Amino acid sequence: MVITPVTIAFFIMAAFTLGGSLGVVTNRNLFHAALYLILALFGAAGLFVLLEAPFLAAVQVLIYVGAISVLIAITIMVTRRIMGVESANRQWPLSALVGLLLAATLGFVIMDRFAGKFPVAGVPDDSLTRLGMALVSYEGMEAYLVPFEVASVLLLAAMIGAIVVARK
Amino acid sequence: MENIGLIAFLIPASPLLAFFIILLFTRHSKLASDIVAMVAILFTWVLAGILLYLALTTPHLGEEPLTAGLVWLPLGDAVTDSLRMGVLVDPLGAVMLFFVPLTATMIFIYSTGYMASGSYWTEVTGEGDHDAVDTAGRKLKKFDATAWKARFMAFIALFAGAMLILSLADNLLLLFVGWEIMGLCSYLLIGFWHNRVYANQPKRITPMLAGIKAFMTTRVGDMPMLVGIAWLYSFTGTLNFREILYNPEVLEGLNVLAFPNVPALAGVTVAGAIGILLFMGAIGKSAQFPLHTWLPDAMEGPTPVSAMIHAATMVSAGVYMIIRMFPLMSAGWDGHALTLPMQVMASVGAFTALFAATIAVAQCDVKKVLAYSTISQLGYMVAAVGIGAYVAAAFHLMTHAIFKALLFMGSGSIIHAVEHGEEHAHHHGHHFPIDFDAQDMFNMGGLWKRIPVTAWTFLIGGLALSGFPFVTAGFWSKDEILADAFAHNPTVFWVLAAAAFLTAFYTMRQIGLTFAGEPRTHAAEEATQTDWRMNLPLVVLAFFAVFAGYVGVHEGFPVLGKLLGGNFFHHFVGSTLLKEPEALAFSWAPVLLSIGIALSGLLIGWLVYVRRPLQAEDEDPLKKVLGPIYTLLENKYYFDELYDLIFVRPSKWVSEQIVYLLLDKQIIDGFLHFVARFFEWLAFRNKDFDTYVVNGLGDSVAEGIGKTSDSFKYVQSGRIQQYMAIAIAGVLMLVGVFVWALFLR
Amino acid sequence: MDFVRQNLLTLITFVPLAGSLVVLFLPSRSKSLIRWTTLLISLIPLGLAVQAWVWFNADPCHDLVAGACFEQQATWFPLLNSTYHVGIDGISLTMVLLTTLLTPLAIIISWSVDDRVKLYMALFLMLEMGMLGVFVSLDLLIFFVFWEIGLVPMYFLINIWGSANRQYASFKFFIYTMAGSLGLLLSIQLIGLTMGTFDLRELMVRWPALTGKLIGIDVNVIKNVAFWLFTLAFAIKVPVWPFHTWLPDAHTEAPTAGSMILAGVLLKLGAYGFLRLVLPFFPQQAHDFAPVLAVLAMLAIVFGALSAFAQTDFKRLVAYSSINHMGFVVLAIAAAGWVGLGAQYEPQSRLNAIIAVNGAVLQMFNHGLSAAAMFALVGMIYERAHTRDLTRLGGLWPVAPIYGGILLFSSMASLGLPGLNGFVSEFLVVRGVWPVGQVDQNGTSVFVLMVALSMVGLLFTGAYILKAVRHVLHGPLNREAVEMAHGRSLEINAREVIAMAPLLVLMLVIGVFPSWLVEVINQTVTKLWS
Amino acid sequence: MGDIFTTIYNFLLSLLIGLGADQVVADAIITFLAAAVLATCVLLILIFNIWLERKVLGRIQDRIGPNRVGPYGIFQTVADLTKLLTKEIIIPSGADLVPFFLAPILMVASVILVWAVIPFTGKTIGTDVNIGVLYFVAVSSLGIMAVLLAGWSSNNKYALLGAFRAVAMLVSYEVPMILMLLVPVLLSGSMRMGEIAAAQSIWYVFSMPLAAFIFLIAMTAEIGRSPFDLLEAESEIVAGYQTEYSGFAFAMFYAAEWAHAFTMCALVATLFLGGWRGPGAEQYPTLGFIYLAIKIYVVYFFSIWSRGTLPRIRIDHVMSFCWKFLIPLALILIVLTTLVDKIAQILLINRFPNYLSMATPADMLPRAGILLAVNLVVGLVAIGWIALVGRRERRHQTAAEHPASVEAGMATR
Amino acid sequence: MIPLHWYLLVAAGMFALGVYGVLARRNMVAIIMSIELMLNAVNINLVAFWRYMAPENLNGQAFAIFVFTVAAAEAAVGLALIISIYRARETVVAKEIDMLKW
Repeated sequence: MVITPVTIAFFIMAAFTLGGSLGVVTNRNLFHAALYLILALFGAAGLFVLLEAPFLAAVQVLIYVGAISVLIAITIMVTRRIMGVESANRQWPLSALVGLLLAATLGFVIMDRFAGKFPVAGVPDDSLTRLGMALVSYEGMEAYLVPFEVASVLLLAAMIGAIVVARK
Repeated sequence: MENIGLIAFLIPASPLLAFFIILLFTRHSKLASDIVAMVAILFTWVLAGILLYLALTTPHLGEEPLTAGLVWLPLGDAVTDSLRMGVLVDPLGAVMLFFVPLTATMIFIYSTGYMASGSYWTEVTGEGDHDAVDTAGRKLKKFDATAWKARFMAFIALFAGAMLILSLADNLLLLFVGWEIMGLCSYLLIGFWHNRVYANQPKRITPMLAGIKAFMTTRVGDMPMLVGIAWLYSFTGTLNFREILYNPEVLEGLNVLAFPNVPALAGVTVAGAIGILLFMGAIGKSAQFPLHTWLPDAMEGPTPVSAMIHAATMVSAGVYMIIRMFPLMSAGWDGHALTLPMQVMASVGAFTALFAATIAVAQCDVKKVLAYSTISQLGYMVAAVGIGAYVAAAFHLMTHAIFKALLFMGSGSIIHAVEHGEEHAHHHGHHFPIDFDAQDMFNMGGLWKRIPVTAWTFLIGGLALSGFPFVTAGFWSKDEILADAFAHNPTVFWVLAAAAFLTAFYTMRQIGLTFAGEPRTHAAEEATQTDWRMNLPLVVLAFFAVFAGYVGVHEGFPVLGKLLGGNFFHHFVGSTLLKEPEALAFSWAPVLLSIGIALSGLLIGWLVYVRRPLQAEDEDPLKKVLGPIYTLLENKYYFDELYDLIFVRPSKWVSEQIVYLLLDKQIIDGFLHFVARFFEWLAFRNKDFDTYVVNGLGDSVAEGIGKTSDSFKYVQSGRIQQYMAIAIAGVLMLVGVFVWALFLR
Repeated sequence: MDFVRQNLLTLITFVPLAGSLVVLFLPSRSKSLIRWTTLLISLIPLGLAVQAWVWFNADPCHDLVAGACFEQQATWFPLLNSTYHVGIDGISLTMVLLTTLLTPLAIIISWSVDDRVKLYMALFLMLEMGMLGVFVSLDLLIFFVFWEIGLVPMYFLINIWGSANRQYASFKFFIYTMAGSLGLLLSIQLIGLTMGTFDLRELMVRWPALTGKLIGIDVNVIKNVAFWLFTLAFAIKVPVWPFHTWLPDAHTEAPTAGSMILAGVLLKLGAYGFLRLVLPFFPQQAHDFAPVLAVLAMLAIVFGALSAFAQTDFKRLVAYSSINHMGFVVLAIAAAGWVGLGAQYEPQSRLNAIIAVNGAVLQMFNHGLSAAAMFALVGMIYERAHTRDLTRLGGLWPVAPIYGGILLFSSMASLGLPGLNGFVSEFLVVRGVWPVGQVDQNGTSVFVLMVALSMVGLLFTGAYILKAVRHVLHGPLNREAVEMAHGRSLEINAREVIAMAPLLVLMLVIGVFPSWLVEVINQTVTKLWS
Repeated sequence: MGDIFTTIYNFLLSLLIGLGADQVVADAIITFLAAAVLATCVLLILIFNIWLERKVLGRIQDRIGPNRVGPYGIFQTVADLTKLLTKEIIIPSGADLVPFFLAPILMVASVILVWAVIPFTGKTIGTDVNIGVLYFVAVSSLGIMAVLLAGWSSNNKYALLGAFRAVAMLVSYEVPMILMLLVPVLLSGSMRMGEIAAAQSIWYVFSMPLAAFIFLIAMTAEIGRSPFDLLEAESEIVAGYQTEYSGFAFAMFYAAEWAHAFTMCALVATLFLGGWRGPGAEQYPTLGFIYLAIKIYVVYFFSIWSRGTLPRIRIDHVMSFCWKFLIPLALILIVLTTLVDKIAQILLINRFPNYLSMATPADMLPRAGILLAVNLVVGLVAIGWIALVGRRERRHQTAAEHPASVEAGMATR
Repeated sequence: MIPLHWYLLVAAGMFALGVYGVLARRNMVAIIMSIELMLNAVNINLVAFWRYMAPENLNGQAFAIFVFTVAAAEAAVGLALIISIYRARETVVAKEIDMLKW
């Protein structure tokens, strides 16, 4: 195994991700948990960058950090009266077991099937343009117009729904 | 003659229009209604006059009558099969056109006066105030009918319109239309004071019931007539008078056997059968025996106008119809052996004439006497048609209409005067019983001086009715019938002669009881002459009652025959027929006999009732003479009771008990309910099966499942995380299985 | 206008349905809005029907087989070869006119309904759709569908807005009619599946000509059975004695407007079925069984009249009068069946049949007018005096002169007074039926006897009408009735007068000058019998 | 003569490789170095900027401004800075320590990170990622997070309230800003900052003046300057989310704020004013750096100008102005622009074969003219509409406050 | 270069932690955060597979974008629901919202 800046970056990002995730699920202070979430998500964005998907990384930061995390933070602030109670419920051992089992299973499968694979080819230069085209084209190999529109409608519905639910 | 159609259509249209105008717009105002009606009837009269003039100046009116028409019902092939409606003015129609508008106009004038005021007793039910109680315990209240009276003019306008339709109709269906509308009018007018009751006279028929009786009784005759019309129509393909009656081929065609397969009716020809069916209508309308009972009761109508309508005009319609249909009735008549319808008419007519006259003798109601005399006189005419005296019947129809109208109006005038007298007497403090009957002749007497105009005109009318020789119209017409009967059918002649004697007698009895002697009540004492609107028609009609007869004086009659221009009426009306009937040779015997009969009847009446006038509380002298027969006559041979027993009650009983309750309710509905019950029973058995077998099985399974699931229900904690944990654990197990299967094995 | 003309019948039929949906979406609290909306909607089919009348007269099409007016055909049930096929001839047009006329009037009368107005009005419009559908359909299956559709709203109208005994009446009405419909459905299926089509025009030509054996049974036997199943269904609907007992109950218990439509239109469905289906489909059977039908018709006339005479309930009396009047229609149909469709009979006999059927159709129209008017009038007095018991009414004429006049007028139309509409049709029926059978046999026939006997019924028509008029209007005033009105005037109001006026005018117009109507009927009938 | 930045890069690279470093490692070291230099420069230039702003504000408000420390008071800022850095950082009780200190760092970081994608010359750019614009948006959202953290962790209700307010406003104004960011992206067909700058043969401010204007407004709100200086509105919520900060932490907020303003001005200059473009900049890239600096300061001057002259707007007005006017307007503008541009392209492509080309001003002219027309029309309509609405609103307000006078006025009228 | 399974293992760990969080956290906001973690893990997987298995084909990225969309929608609605529930019930503890009705 060769240590390169990329590998270092990967480890840092992986540490961010997993550490952040651990913080999210264990931290008693919910606000801190949210901060850990941001950390984890940053880590994920970093992984995206390492995977040569900068667009997704930017979107990740924009949506998760810029929007969802802010929302979560605000929600936590609005409902802060329950701060400081126990973080986990009574079934946490079971949950932990389930999580571990899951991790084990997944790890087993991954190691069994995907261990040691490397990229087959480089990322094409025009991938971003193609991605944009794919989202608005309705024929060809990469035609995502319909899902795209559905997703738009979903967002609209979610927006209206959120407004309707949360107002009063 | 382009305008003939328009004129003829306008004649009935104008009163009909008045009917609608009054009912729709002016019914709240008596005065306005009077004016509308008067304008309408005068307009009609003028038009009728024009038309009559046209008809009289048309040469050979019989061959070429004035007609106009249009397609009324397009049936089948529109050109040949359609039913046409139109007007026809032939000589017979012209006669109608003469006296119908005349009498109608007089009636209108008279009514405006007669209906000026009035009130009567009506019954009230339930809680509330009342003015009197009669012996039967009915609560009575004075009902002021003033507000109600405007529509009276509407009804008689409708009546006049209908009568004019009937007179001008060129086909049997249109005639029937007028006929039935008059039936409705009679019903409405007889029942005009529908809420009137007679205190202390519970047995006396009320106007409401009288109206229904009139309508239903005539309807009994109308139904066969409708069948007759349908039959005639289907047989000849037309209903037009001219096409049937003026057409020898059609008449010949009608003269075939109607029921060759039915032994009992083997000899009846189609013409005969139709004739009898039509005559049944006339029986009802003209109140011939056995359907005569409605006419006297019709006198419950507003005194005396509607009664006059029934007596003078409407009832004439029946006779008019059989005169009109005479060619059909007499189809196959060779001048000797009477056809079946003629036989029936002759016998029914003659019998009715005598029968009604006998009843009239014992009546004490001033209008009932006249009613029965009307029946009797109509019997004359029917009998005349029956023996083939076509012209004579038409002649008597005309004169009788005039003088009977005069008599009824006179009687109305009398009653009016007595009613006023009663009111006066009431004001002067005399106490009157609530059941005072202003129509009872025994409550009158001595009216000669108090109501002279009425008295004189009534006398003229009475004499005309009795056939007072030479100076009255009735004499001439009645004489012609008697002469015809004398020549052709002695039996009929003697029956009619007997009736004529009785007629003269009861006429004199009526005059005597009414006018002669001293007043028998305060009401009669206080009676005063009524206003001009009621007197004018009397005078006019009295004039015609005297002079109308001179148009039909026999050519052979000494002096007068030549003087009056040779029996104009006979030739004129006779030309209506295909073959003008030959005038009989003049014969003295029937003339003298009829003069003698009339005079003797009058004389006896004078002796009994005028020479020694009755005093108050006196009984009818006839009662002593006739004894139980008087009671029988007074009760009209108990025909009402008889009919009630054999027709009215059974039909009610049958319809209620048999048809409705037994058939509908018990048998049919019972069957239905039985079926329903059966299926219900079946359904319940099925339900039992379901409950105990099917459900039992199902329930036990369900219960088992329920009990089992009871123990599982705690899984349903509502905690989402628990669910998810279980679900994910399950998934993991599955994944584990897969992993084992795919990788480990 | 072209669009209207091409889709005229569809529009006429389904505008009420659309209207009922519209009404359902109105707020239930604004009753006035609902009423007005319903009224305006129901005026649309009327306007279209009048327009249809105009177009029809300009370009008549009296021969259904050759081509009905305003025909429209669309795929509906290809599997069964059933199509949405509509079209009208003179007979249907008359009935459509009657239906579309009566519905708005009934709605005006329904103004006084205050309970669940929205549902009521919606059901009413649906009812109109069902009835119109029956009259315009040229496909047996469509015919049946509409036939049944009409039943449902009526059931609810009676069941929800009826008077005291409404449960029983509505149930009886529904089950009874349903029982008849079952046989109808069975034979419709039989015919349709045998012939491979439900199209009326095709069946009219092909079905009567069918001979031989069918599923191993002689066709004539099948035809006989089918004839009786048809006849039973229609006889119940008309109704013919002895299938009539649902009618007095249903009519008496139904709300006023419901009775109007029930008597005015629904009964005509049965008679229309006879004319449209039974006679063309089963000429031989109609001939064979005509005497039976005639006897039943006569019994309906006589017993209907007698039963009516026996009533003390005003509305029940009027209900029985419907049996009496519809008996004439059936009598004419029986006679026409005897004569038979087609050219094998001589012209005179055909003319009789034509006149009889003319009379029948006209009688249907006339009875629609007069029965609707009578029921409306009964409803008006019931609304005010809260009783229909004739013994508790009386002497109301001076209290309610307008009402009295209208009642008398309608009564006389119902009684068959010449000059008003009823007489014309009754005369035509009597005239048409009387000679039927004579020409062939040269002598008396059962029809002569039936006509003669039905005259007894006609006599009692007079009797019960006068009884009703007497007990309501005439005689001393019954203060009970006035007291039960609780201070409300017994006189009818302007709205009701407006509702009655078209009926009264039509009664008079048809009585005086019927040719405009008879001409349309006559040409169609003449085509049918030639 | 080459580009000065390229020259430095080559020198350093050869130096490091000469020292025995790997190519990759050397690249990484140089990148870090460059980033550090850039960040430092950005922060250092604030010292000048603050002085400049105070001086200009002083002139606008008819005073002299800083004038004691150094010539023309040019060292005033240095003095202030020294004071701030030496002051104690007061930690409020109950504060959440980690976020409390994380917030200013994040705040500064969010601003500095933007500079990574600003093209200084045609060839010099921190990292010319193909999603430059998106990167800017993503990074600037960190600032919002920082505000929230600051507000929350201070355990002070004014701070929290201020944070909420700030977040609401920032999130709101992000919408029109992003929409208007799309305009250069659409026109140039790229999200690369370099390409966007290079595509402006005619500056987008000339072809899309309304878009530039909207962006300017949104930008002003984003950097929390008057008239949108509600983030700290000292008269209402003491000082907003920074209430509890002092000393060095406060200095960082302070610096971040100024840096933010400056950064945004740089962005405007790049996106709408052609960035480094100018006469001769292609041949001599260093010239482009100077052009960029001039343009940034021009925009910055406008920013100061508006700060000095406009009063603060009420928070509800700020929000409704954004949601009810600015966003709809931006939407309409962008949709209309796209539509018209597309239609014009179809119609005019035969007449002007180079319609889509951005190579020379002559090529761009037809397209720029059409877009300008659309912008002007939309702008005029929007102004007319807002004037109408404003007049009605004022009338209602007057009517509510002085009903009598309105009546009287109407009577006299 | 980094082999594929590293990414996958990171994602798997993130996912497993997310699962644990969803199952074990009391606070609903925390549950939502955990869900976000899981979604992100999925995204990492998608992108990693794209990069390593089929960089020519952009389906992996497109899928990731839709996952973002769903995540955003889910967060918006979920948080709105939480606020709404909190207003009505004064609690955001998942365990206490177990009446299975509103």
